[in-house]
Amino acid sequence: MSPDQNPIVELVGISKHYGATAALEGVDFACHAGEVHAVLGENGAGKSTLMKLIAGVIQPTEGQVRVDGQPCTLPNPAAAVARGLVCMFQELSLVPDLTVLENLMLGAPGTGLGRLRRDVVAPARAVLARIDGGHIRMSARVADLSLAERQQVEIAKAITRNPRLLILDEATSALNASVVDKVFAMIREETARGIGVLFISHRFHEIEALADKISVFRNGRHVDTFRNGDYGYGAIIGKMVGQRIDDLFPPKRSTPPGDEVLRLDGFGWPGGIEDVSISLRRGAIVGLGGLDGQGQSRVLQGLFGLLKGTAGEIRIGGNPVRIATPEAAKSPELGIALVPEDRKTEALILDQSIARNLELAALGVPGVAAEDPAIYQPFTDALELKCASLDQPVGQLSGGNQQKVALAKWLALKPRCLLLADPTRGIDVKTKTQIYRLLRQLADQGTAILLLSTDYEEFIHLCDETHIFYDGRIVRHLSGDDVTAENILAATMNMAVSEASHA
Amino acid sequence: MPDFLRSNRRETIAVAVLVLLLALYLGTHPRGASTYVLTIWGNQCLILALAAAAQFFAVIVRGIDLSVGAIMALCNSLASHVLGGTGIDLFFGCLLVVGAGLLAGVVNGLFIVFGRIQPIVVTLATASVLVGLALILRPTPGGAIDYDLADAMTLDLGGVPSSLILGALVVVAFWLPLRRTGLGMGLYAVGSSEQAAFQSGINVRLIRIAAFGLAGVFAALAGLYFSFVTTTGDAGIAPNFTLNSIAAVVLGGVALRGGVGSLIGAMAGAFILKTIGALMFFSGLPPLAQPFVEGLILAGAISIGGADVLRVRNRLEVFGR
Amino acid sequence: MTSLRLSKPDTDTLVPFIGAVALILCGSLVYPQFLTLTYLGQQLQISAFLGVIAMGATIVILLGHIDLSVPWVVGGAAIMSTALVGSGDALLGAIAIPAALLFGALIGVINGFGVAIMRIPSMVWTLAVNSMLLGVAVLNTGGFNPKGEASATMVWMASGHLLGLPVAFVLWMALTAGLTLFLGRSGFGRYLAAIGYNEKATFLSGVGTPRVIFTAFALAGACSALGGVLLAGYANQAYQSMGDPYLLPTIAAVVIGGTSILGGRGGLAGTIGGALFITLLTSILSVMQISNAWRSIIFGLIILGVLLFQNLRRKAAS
Amino acid sequence: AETYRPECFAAAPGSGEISYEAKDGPYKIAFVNGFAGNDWRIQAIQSAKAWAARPENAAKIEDFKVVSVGNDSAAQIAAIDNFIAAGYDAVTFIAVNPTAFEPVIRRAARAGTVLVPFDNVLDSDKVVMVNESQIGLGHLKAQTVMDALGGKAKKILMVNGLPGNATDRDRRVGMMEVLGQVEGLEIVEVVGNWDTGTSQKVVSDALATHGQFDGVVSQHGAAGTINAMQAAGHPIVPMGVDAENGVRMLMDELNIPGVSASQSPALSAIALEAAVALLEGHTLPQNLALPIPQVKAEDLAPGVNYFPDLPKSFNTGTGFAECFEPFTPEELLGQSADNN
Ligand SMILES: Nc1ncnc2c1ncn2[C@@H]1O[C@H](COP(=O)(O)OP(=O)(O)OP(=O)(O)O)[C@@H](O)[C@H]1O
Ligand SMILES: Nc1ncnc2c1ncn2[C@@H]1O[C@H](COP(=O)(O)OP(=O)(O)OP(=O)(O)O)[C@@H](O)[C@H]1O
Ligand SMILES: [Mg+2]
Ligand SMILES: [Mg+2]
Repeated sequence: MSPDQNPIVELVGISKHYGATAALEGVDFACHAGEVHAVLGENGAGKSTLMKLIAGVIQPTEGQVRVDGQPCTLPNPAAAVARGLVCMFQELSLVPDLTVLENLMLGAPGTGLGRLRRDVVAPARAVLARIDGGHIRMSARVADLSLAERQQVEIAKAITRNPRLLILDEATSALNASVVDKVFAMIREETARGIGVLFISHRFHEIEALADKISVFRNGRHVDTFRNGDYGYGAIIGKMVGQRIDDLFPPKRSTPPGDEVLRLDGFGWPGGIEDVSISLRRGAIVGLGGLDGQGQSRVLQGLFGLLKGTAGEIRIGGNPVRIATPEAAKSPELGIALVPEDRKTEALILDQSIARNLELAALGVPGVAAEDPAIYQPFTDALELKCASLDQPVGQLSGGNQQKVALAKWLALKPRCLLLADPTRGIDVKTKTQIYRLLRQLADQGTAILLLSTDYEEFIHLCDETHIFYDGRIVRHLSGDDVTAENILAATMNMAVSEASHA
Repeated sequence: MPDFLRSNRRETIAVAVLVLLLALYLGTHPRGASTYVLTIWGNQCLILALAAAAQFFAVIVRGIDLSVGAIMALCNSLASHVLGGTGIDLFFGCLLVVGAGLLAGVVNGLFIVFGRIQPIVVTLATASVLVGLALILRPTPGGAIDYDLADAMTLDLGGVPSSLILGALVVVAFWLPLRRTGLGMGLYAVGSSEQAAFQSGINVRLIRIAAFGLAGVFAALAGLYFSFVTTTGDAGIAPNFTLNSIAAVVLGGVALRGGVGSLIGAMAGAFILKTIGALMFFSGLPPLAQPFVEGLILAGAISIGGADVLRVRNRLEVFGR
Repeated sequence: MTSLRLSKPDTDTLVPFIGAVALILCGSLVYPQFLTLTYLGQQLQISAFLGVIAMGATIVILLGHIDLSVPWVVGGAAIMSTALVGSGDALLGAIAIPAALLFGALIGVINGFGVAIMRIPSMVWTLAVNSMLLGVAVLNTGGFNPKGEASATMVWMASGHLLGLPVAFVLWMALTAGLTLFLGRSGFGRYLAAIGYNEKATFLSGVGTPRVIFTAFALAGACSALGGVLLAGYANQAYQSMGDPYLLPTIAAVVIGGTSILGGRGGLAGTIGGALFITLLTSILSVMQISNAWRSIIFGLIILGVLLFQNLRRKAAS
Repeated sequence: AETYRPECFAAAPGSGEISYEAKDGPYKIAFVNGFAGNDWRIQAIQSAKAWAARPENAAKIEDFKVVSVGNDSAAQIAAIDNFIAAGYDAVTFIAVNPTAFEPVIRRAARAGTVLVPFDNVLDSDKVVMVNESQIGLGHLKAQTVMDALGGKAKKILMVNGLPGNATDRDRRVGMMEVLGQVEGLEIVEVVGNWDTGTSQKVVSDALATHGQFDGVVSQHGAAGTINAMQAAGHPIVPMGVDAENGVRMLMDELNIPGVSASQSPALSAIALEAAVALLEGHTLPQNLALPIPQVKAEDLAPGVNYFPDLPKSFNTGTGFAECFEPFTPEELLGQSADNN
């Protein structure tokens, strides 16, 4: 099929206002069959809002939506799905307490309130198998899956709904590079069969690899649409953020790290991690890598007092300590802070205002004026938090801006040791550079940082050293020139070890 | 089947506790296990089981229904007026009673969905209205239910108590098929994550109204069965059943935060609760000590379901369970 | 960059106050006596009993929980305080009130244990605690029950007047003010709301959430117990099940006062209005001499009406 | 020993008679109570236990069980059925719902179990029922008050009990029999739910809005009624009140004219007495009307018909002299919980 026939969906003069906030303003936009159309924009640019409009989740304040050239309203997601507009949301649409199977059957086209059909299972299995999700059992409860597994299921669910237009709103943000490749291969096949794809990601290399066409949004306005390759990286970033960004990463530190702040010796936890030893020095940024669920996040949880019955020893400033609760962890004696992975349920209180969220961790900590906005301002400014006012509920912020609040809330405590679980997931390029600078700056000021990431670039360009996890153990410790993409990927698959044993 | 046991763990515990308590009850009963004893036991258990079923439908969509007892009272009072006739009259009488429950439940649902008021508060208020209506129908206890119908419903069929047959019927003919429909799954989805359910294309409003409608229907059935057991109408029965129905669903492993549990568990919870009470009959405990021991066993039974939090090794796992 | 401000007080809070005034004005068309100081003073006094209990309930509801052990904490505290006074021992008599409050707080701790540690839904755990308390009270009357009597202090607290205002009302206001101050100053109030919205995120913010839950239930228990002491002073005696009529009205008062039953949003100020409104509504319906059935129906409808009004207004505002 | 005293079993007007075939003792008897959480019910349980503990009764009883089933008539039916199933000779009970027992009576008759409902009795003529006349109780209070007022009054306050309850209905009927005859009388009714605190609140409201009354008739919870009147500075007027210890203390202390009368919890013991008499083959009136234990205000005497050393919620009606030596407070309260 040729891309220049009638668009599947066309938006004409669309605006979406939330009170005084204009999430979208006078947007004209179209997407066609047979092509991957990427949507770029910084956090809060209105990308998710656009997708929600097309998916029938929200209604435009102004303007017209046309499907196959016909003006129509999409009052709810069911109506959108009935027209072949299927969305994978940034906030996943899987029901946590139901099994994978039940989620696949739920709301499948043509089901209604009547009998559920199991004929979605076979195609879904096939999709899962293709994207490294073959191990996910149909009878597993979604709540027990990792974020990455959930994204895989979500992809399978979307594809089995026979979309004509498939919308992926940061649908691969928690997936590893190798899985992402497989997802892309599949998406390519789908477009070859004539479906359209709308794709949002903050990972530029993903856009580059996948998109046929790119649209850039800024502050709720549609800035430009062009074919992939028409402009270089710098120019696109320029369109996106209105300025040039030359270096994503700040220069690495020149001075050697200082005294040991934190030391893990033979750290273990039944069924999760085993014999993990890590040393963290003042001013160092240490990466924790590996496939999803290999124990990296358990280490962070253990350090933050969330695990019971851990083995081994934790030393802070040389003294053995027992960290029983997050409350103890954040106390000035220990000075540990954790920015958790799941901002919606773990990091933030969505119904409360930004101000209240910022204060929550600092309240009651001796020597911190929690209720003084000035202590957060350097961080919210540095991260360019985009909000109507600090009284705005956090839930109303765009995904990336929520993440900024989650970061600022802990940074203001000036922790001695900062534990970060994938802090740049869903963050736009510009903000990413700012986060990287901020982290480097904190490290230079003496904070020790443990950074869990799914983006290996961060290990290469930001971290001083990196531990790669596999099956609950550290299989590789990389530092200096060893930190290369190949080494990281190999260690991630535990290749080095298996090759060694074959030899 | 590790996944089956895992996702039905709480129901399994509930059934195990029930079997234990029943064994204890039959063991202390001078007459022992017999159709007669099981019939008596089943009758009073089924009333609460139906009330618990009503509560289940409210709870599964992350609601709570404080009008369960009030709907029962209304339906019981209504039944005592319309179930005195014969044959076809009785049939339509039952239909009318169930219809009244459905109506009450749907009204609850409409207030919740369109009035945007929390279920617990809506039903707190409608309960007051419904009890008022029941009092208009039955200012003092009275009226009569057709004895033949009542006997058919409360005695036994070939040695098997009618109550247990009816309870099994609810499960086999209604619940198990319902679980395989979009409605049944939608109930869980809405209760577990409204957002996800909505984005999956589910009509959240309709499901929620349907849930409270079903709650109304089952409360009506509970009121109806209460009428068969007591053969009379009484507007004053409300307070007793509402809170007990909540305790029952929790005992049966239904999570009050919605989306988790099954009707079977809820009904088993009701049987547990009533069996605890029945244990007192021949326990030989001093009469004034009985209420305390009853409360103690109740607290114990509830704690069993919660005891596995003590085994949780990741502190985050205790939240939202 | 906008600066931090305290968020504006919720206008929901005003609704029950306006409702209460409207009730009196409408009622006074039939009974002009409603506008007398006697009647109004009496309503302030009586709503203080509900108000003190509802004050504790508000704290627990803010937390996203509910306390169904109110009836027998009220009853138990009343029985305990009168029993201590009635023992005739001056020392026991003197500690009657603190002992009752301590009893309430202790039950609160038990409630908190089930909720915070055992993670049992408060709605059932506190119900079970309530039935155990009933059991203990029943068991206790089986033995020698000392003659019960309210002390002069208790009677004064419940029925006395201070500067023309009922002492009970003054006490209620003072406690609400004190508690509000405590909630605001200590950060405890913040934690309550945060837990009410999202306990996991609060815990991960390094808040000792179990401690907050324990404290909240203990405070609520003490408030219920104080309610029991006041009621014993008012009736000049204690009796079994004297707390029963307070459970549902308490919840209604809190909710009418603008506190979300799901936790997080709301506060003590609204509960004052809620308690006044519920007390007045009950009283006016009682005086109006309508049949019970209709009283119950009208009560339910008015509550529904107020809630509908509040919610639809809130929707329109957003 | 012979404990049967015919004078105990006075028939209500128009009552028939009932007898069963005599059985040899000792008997298995059960008392199935409803709700246990109020003072009256607890005292009823204590009275039953005290009766069974007296040697002359203990000798006739092989097994005596007391259970409380809560406010659930279905559970009460189940409990009674259980005792029938277990071969008990007699079951006494306070009906949660007095109209719900027709089928149970049939089953009991088939099994040869004697049922003796008391207090909240049934609408039935097939079993012996033990009660005071509720209509008579209402009548007595209203009549005493009207007599004290010389038959003339403008405004009377009536404090009713629990709505929807047959006992409340009957007592009110009894009061209205008297008050309805009084010409030009305004009757202000409030609902006190048989609860002291509730009575106190509603009476306070009634006083504030209706001013003074010439007399007051109050069901259970009259201590609250009197407190409210005291607080409002209401003058002492004739009252018909219940028989809680605290009420009698107030009545005596304040010199309130009128009568204190109430349902006695010791009815539970009379029901047992009747059950044994029936099992021994005696013929009893179907509808037993126990004399209403009453004390005129002028006859109140501490230590005799009220007890300053006992809890105010203690019920002074500790027995019926016609039937057996009334229980002493010590016998009731000392009745420890663990000598089943
Ligand atoms: N419910 C809402 N109420 C108020 N404002 C909202 C609401 N939802 C979104 N917004 C605002 O609309 C704007 C666009 O948000 P949107 O979620 O579309 O951003 P986005 O481009 O997807 O950003 P991100 O990359 O961070 O996900 C933001 O400023 C956001 O704060
Ligand atoms: N994010 C969401 N999650 C779950 N359900 C949603 C969501 N957004 C909307 N809905 C559902 O979509 C429907 C419409 O919601 P919306 O808030 O737009 O209603 P509305 O048109 O403002 O309501 P009303 O008709 O009462 O004025 C409701 O069933 C609502 O529950
Ligand atoms: Mg977005
Ligand atoms: Mg985003």
